[in-house]
Amino acid sequence: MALTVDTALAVGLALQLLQITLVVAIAPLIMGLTRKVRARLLRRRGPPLLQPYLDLWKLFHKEAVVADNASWVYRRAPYVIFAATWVAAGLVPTYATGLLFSWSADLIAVVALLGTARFALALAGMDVGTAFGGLGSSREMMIASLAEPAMLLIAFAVALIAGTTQLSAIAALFATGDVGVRVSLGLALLALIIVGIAENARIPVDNPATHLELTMVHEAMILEYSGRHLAMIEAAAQVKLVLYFSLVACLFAPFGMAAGDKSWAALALGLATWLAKLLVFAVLLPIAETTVAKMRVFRYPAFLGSAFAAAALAVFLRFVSRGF
Amino acid sequence: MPEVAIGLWCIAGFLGIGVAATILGGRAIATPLVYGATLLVALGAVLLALTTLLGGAAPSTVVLPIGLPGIGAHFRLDALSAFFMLVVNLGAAAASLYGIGYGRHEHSPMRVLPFFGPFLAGMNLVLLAADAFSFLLSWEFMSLASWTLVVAHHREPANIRAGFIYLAMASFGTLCLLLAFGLLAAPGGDFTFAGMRGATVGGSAAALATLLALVGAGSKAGLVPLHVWLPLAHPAAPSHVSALLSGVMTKVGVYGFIRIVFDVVGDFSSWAGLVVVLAGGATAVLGVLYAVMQRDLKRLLAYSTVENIGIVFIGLGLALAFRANGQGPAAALALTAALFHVFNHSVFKSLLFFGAGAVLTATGERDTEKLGGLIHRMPQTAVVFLIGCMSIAALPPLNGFVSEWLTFQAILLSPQLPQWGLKFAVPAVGAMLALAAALAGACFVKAFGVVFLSRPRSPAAAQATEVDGFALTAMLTLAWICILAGTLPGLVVDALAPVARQLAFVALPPQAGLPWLSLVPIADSRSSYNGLVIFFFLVASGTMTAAVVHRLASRSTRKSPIWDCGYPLDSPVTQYSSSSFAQPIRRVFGTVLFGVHETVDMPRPGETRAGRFRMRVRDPAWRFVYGPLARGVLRGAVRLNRLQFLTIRRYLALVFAALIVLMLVVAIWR
Amino acid sequence: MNALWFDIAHLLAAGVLVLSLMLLYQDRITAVINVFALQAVVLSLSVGWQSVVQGAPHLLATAFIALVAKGIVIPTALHRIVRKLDVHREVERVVSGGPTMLAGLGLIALSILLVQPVVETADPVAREDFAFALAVVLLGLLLMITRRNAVTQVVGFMSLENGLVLAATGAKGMPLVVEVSVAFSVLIAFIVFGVFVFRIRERFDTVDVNVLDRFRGERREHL
Amino acid sequence: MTDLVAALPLSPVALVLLVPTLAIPVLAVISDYRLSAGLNMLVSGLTFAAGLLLLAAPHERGDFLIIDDFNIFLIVLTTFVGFTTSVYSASYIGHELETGKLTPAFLRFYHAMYQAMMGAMNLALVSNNIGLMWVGLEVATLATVMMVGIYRTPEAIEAAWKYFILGSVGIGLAFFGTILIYMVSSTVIGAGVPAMAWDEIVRNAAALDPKLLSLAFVFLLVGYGTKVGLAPFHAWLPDAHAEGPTPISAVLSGLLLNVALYALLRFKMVLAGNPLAIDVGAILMTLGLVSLLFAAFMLYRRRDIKRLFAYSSIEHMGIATFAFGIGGPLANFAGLLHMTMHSLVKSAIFFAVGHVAQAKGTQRLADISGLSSTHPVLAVGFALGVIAIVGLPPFGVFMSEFLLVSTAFGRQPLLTVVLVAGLILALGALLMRMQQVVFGEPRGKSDPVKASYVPLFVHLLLALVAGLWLPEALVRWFRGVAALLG
Repeated sequence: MALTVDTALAVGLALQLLQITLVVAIAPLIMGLTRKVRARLLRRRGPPLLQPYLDLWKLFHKEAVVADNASWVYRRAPYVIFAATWVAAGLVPTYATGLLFSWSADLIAVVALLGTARFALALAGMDVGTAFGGLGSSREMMIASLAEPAMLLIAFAVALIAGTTQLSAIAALFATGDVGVRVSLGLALLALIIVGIAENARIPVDNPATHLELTMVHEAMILEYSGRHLAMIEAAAQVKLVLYFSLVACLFAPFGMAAGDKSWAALALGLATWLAKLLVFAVLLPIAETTVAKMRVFRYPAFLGSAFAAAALAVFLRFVSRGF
Repeated sequence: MPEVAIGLWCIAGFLGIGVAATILGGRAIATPLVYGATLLVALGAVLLALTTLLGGAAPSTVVLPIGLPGIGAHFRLDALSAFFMLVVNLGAAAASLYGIGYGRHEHSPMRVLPFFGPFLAGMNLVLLAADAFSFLLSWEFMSLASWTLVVAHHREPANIRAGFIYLAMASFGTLCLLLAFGLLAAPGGDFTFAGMRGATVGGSAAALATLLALVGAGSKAGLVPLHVWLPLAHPAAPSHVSALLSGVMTKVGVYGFIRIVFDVVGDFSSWAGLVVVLAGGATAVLGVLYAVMQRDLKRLLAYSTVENIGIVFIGLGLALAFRANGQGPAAALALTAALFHVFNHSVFKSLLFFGAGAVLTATGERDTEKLGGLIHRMPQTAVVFLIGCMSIAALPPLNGFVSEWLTFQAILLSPQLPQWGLKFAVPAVGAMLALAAALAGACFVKAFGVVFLSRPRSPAAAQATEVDGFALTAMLTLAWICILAGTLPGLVVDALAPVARQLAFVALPPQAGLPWLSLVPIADSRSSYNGLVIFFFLVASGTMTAAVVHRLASRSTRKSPIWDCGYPLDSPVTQYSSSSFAQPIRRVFGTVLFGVHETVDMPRPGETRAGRFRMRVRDPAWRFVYGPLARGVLRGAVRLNRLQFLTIRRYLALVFAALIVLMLVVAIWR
Repeated sequence: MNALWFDIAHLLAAGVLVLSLMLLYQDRITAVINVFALQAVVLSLSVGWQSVVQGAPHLLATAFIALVAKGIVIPTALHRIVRKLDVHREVERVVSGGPTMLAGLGLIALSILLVQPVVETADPVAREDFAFALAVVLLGLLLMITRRNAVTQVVGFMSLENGLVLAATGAKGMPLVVEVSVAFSVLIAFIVFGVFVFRIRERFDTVDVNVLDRFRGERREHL
Repeated sequence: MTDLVAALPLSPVALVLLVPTLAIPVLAVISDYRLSAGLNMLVSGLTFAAGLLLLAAPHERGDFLIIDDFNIFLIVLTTFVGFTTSVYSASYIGHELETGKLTPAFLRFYHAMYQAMMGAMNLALVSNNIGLMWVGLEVATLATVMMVGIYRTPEAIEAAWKYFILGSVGIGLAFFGTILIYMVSSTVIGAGVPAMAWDEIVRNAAALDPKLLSLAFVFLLVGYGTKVGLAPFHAWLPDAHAEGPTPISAVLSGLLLNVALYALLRFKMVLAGNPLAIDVGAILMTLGLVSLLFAAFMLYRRRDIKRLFAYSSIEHMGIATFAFGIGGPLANFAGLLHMTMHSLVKSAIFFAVGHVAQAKGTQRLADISGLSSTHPVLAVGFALGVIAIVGLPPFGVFMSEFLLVSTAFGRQPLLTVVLVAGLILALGALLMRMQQVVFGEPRGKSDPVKASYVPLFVHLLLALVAGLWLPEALVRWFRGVAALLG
């Protein structure tokens, strides 16, 4: 279809906005699905699929209880967390590559944006000055410091193969399929899954459903939060999950994404495949979770270390397999 | 008048201010006068540097009839010098502005004011010097001037010790550089940089010179394990001087390395790059680990300087490696990343030290275990300090992230390198860099969280008051620079182009013309980043959501006491403290590296005594390098000291023995 | 030059050397002093002979000084000191006699080894004398460092100085010899004076045993 | 003695020698200390003026005296430091009299001896005849011995006695070496006075017998080395510096050591002229490094402030000796510059130290601290002095060490590393002490010192200027001598 420049711009803008809204709109559903499946696996009926939407709605309309000595950091943090996560998620290719702003942040920048969110969250945890908040923040930062090197090596391995850190470029390249199946990619995938689990506070690193404070990490930080603030943080967590799903999808299963020509059919296909991928991941995750038990805090290094090892191996194997 | 002459006049101005301060004596008016004057001169120097850097003027040189006989003192202002002059004098200007207010709290101004100007003069002089003698002279003069500032508060024994270690290390570094110059000048005996550039030294000599330069300049910049003086000396000085020491003078060390290795030595083998990269990586990780474990705020900042120097040296090492393999654009990228980080760090580290100084004046405390809740008492300081923390933690959309992102991009180019050692080492260093970045995040969450957030841990903290306008203005300016450099990185990269062209022979493609002002270091397909868009998106989405939530959902809040899972204790000691925050990281990384040893003795139920937590962290550098060294020297001194107490007969015996030995030498000679 | 003259010069020089070797194994102070006096006499003879050989009358002055100062005055002074300060009559050695003698022989060998291979341009008398003189100097030094007793050390220094005079006179036409020998006599006078004034019984470096060891700058006790 | 007389009437050379000599008896009889001190100053000033005249005087030689590149400047330096020291000593001894440590009777002796020493050193410098040089050095030594013992405290007498004995042995050995040189040269030049003329000897150096020449140098090295204070012949030096009056410590360190080293260098030139003779450079390098390292280690355990700087003098003599051992135009240049700077700076330090000791009433380092709070000016002077002596810019010692290290590294890498290690060690020790003295809480008593800081700061100023800019004439002189030294 022949378009003039500014209509092309308009279309591009529209597509970008579509993605940005989609990742937020769909996030609670995905979270609900994982909870549902998990409950099923535990022989419970579990909450309805749409329960997260209802929770958010409820929280939004409650009044927020704020500790006396809370500062503006405490109040602004939820919005910063949500915004950073959302922007990051909006820039990860989901159903189409080469979107209007896809170039404005590459893999490293996306990871860093999540870092911004984490920074805000950790500060929020320390603001009121409780034992649990500090505990959560310090553990969260420790986990992050273990996860980031692995993440960088993953980026390195992928960039070695794709010759770029530009997510949509990588996806476009891998989607063509002429890269083929690589050992390095497999290892990188493994590493990314482990990192993702740690980053999203899933079992075995953290238990989103725990009520024993000492085992909490993520929950411990937001212990003081309530009402809309809590809602923002919850939403951010859900968006983050979607982000990681689509990251895995676009790096390791980019098939079906709408490439250069944005024909409606291609877009529809891309959309469909993306949703399908999300559903699959949302089912796989709880299955994996139910098979393992929560770890002690100081076992994390070993766990994330394995991710680091895998990513490093991916890099080095890449060198070897290129063979020069 | 050539630019370099103007630069020399600025230096003369700084020196003159020093003299004037001495004459003015301890009068109250002296403080604002001195700092105001240095502010003006520094701004002039900034202007000069900018015009030279952006105007793309040809290098200008001046030869004064002083210095080494027959050679004279050569001074030269080229792109490299201009860039560092910009960094130095930007910091200097900010520090002066800050000092106008801060200096009023100084109880013995005569130990600070007369040396402030000369210190600035020394740093600028190093940047302009263009022969070995003037270079080392200004180099050591800078150390000397800063030393006087380190020992300004001379009644605390700790500061005296810091001053001693600092000056000793500085002289060690100078002697290393001296040896390096000795090698480089050896063929022609010509001590001018121009002459050394011309002279062709052997490969091994060049390599040795590079190593000596790394050690010499590294000891000034704070490479592990030459960093030991830094965390002692930087906190000892008054805070605006600490800012200069940490944010600016370490950069002069970096300049020294660049000048000697990239410019004077010129040709080198890629292994040099490998050494530098590894040194940088180790420095980055160790430095930030030290930082996380500190409880003294200023010392924490000083250690984080060590980390950032490590990051800079990673970039420089990569540049060396790429350049050695004739990969110009990659070298330019790495170099640009390093210099960009130099600029950034000088800005936000100064900002953070100013913040620490503000806290110090407001509460009289540097110990984070006694601070907290200051965000309520000093809101503006809190905001700017937060910006500083976020920049140094390399969070988008601020400037710290851009330079680290560029460094990562350079690292991602390393597969081009033919040497296998580099192929394997560089990704590992990249992981170290990531680790450093993450730990820096932890470190500054701790710094801000413990100092400004949470509940005050001491009455002093509870009674804090906001600092004066000058200090706030200085900090605010720097904060804005952080934001601008983060959102408009392209402009900074373009400004660095002349330097890259000078040292890597090519520059990055011009960025200013790109759509949306985004940053594309190599090629569009390769990688790009747009701080502006990210910033816009963040602000937009944040405010939008907030607005929507407040409009459509509830906006009401209720104040209530802390919940804390139902059993809140109002004693502030129940909070997570600085050292408890660091505990997980300490456990994970410190046990092996720092010999961290924690013991808890809990009173039995019914016992009334308090429980006790004891922790020991041992610095490997002291444990394995300096401790043994010092012990060895003392042991030798004790042994030899017996010679002070011999009888005359024994002394005669010594003489006799020496005589006999010499006679035997003569006897067997030929 | 006449061979006999040469032999006599040689003989006298050798005599000086032998006497300083004798000094090494004396173990009674009075004996040490006497032997030294004898050495001084022989020295003066040798110097006198040199003045005849070289036809240098001013050397006679040197010979006279040697005879009077070191042959008569100083020995008597030393005897007096020994009596006054009742220094132990026994010489306490640091190294026992045997090794000292061996060392002395070694030094003589060394000095000859050093001076012998000199090219023949050097005047033989001078050369021979010089070898002996060197040996005497070294032996004097050896005596100083192997004896604890102040008086013996003074004697050691003086025999060292004898060696110097021997060498100086041996060198033909050497200017200033007389002045120097005077200067040295004064120097020795100072030392003897010092030994007497500071009541040095035992070692040079205890300017009065019972007072001064406690008064050294930076004593060991401080450390 | 003909041309010694011919040197009269009143050529600058003669003045340099006669003025002090004539002053000796005069000073010996004046009992009023103000007058004698003033006269002492005046005489030293005149000598300095004569020395300055010498700069203009033509180079001339006789069998006894010589004026050449090598000694002119040293004479100027010596007379200058002698002058400033006399100014300093005037204010110093005033205080000593008040505290009753000295009596006017001793002061007569003191001033007489001071001039005797100055005259003797000048004699040693201008003499061409190696015997005369020897005489000059020995007289200077004995004069200083007298002054070291002047306080009559047991420590002082002990130090003087030690100095005396070791000095006398040194005298003997040096004389032996001198005789030997004469013997060797007389076989070539022919018996008589010319055979003792240094320049004659140098001219015929190549023809002289190398073995005996080497032997002679060994004796001269041990003999004069004792006065230079090179380890292991240094034993007298620390105590003599510590126990004598401070002005004497200043001239000992600043001048006598220099003059002795100068004598050694004269003979080095002789041996340099003879290819077969023993390699003097190697010996000097070894001795220099040994002295440097030894002194550097000794600095760490010092408890007496004057002894501390006495050891630092040993260290710096070691550095200079090493420089001359390395040889070559640049290294020799560095060595000469180092000698000059050391005598300026070290005497300045002793000026400061003397006042410090007077203000604090003690020389024990442990009892001195916080000077910058009680005596700011003095503290600044002292600190600057130490900074200068450890070789930090912008003082002259930095330049000499710069030249030395940078040139030596190309020629003797390993030895240079040792050298650098020694420099660092010494620097560490001195800075540690300096900080302890200048900073911290003031301890002990602190009297006001009514001192003339002029000599101190004049010396420092000169060292500062020299560190930034060397006058052309000086450079030419250094270059010329450096060439001679080979």
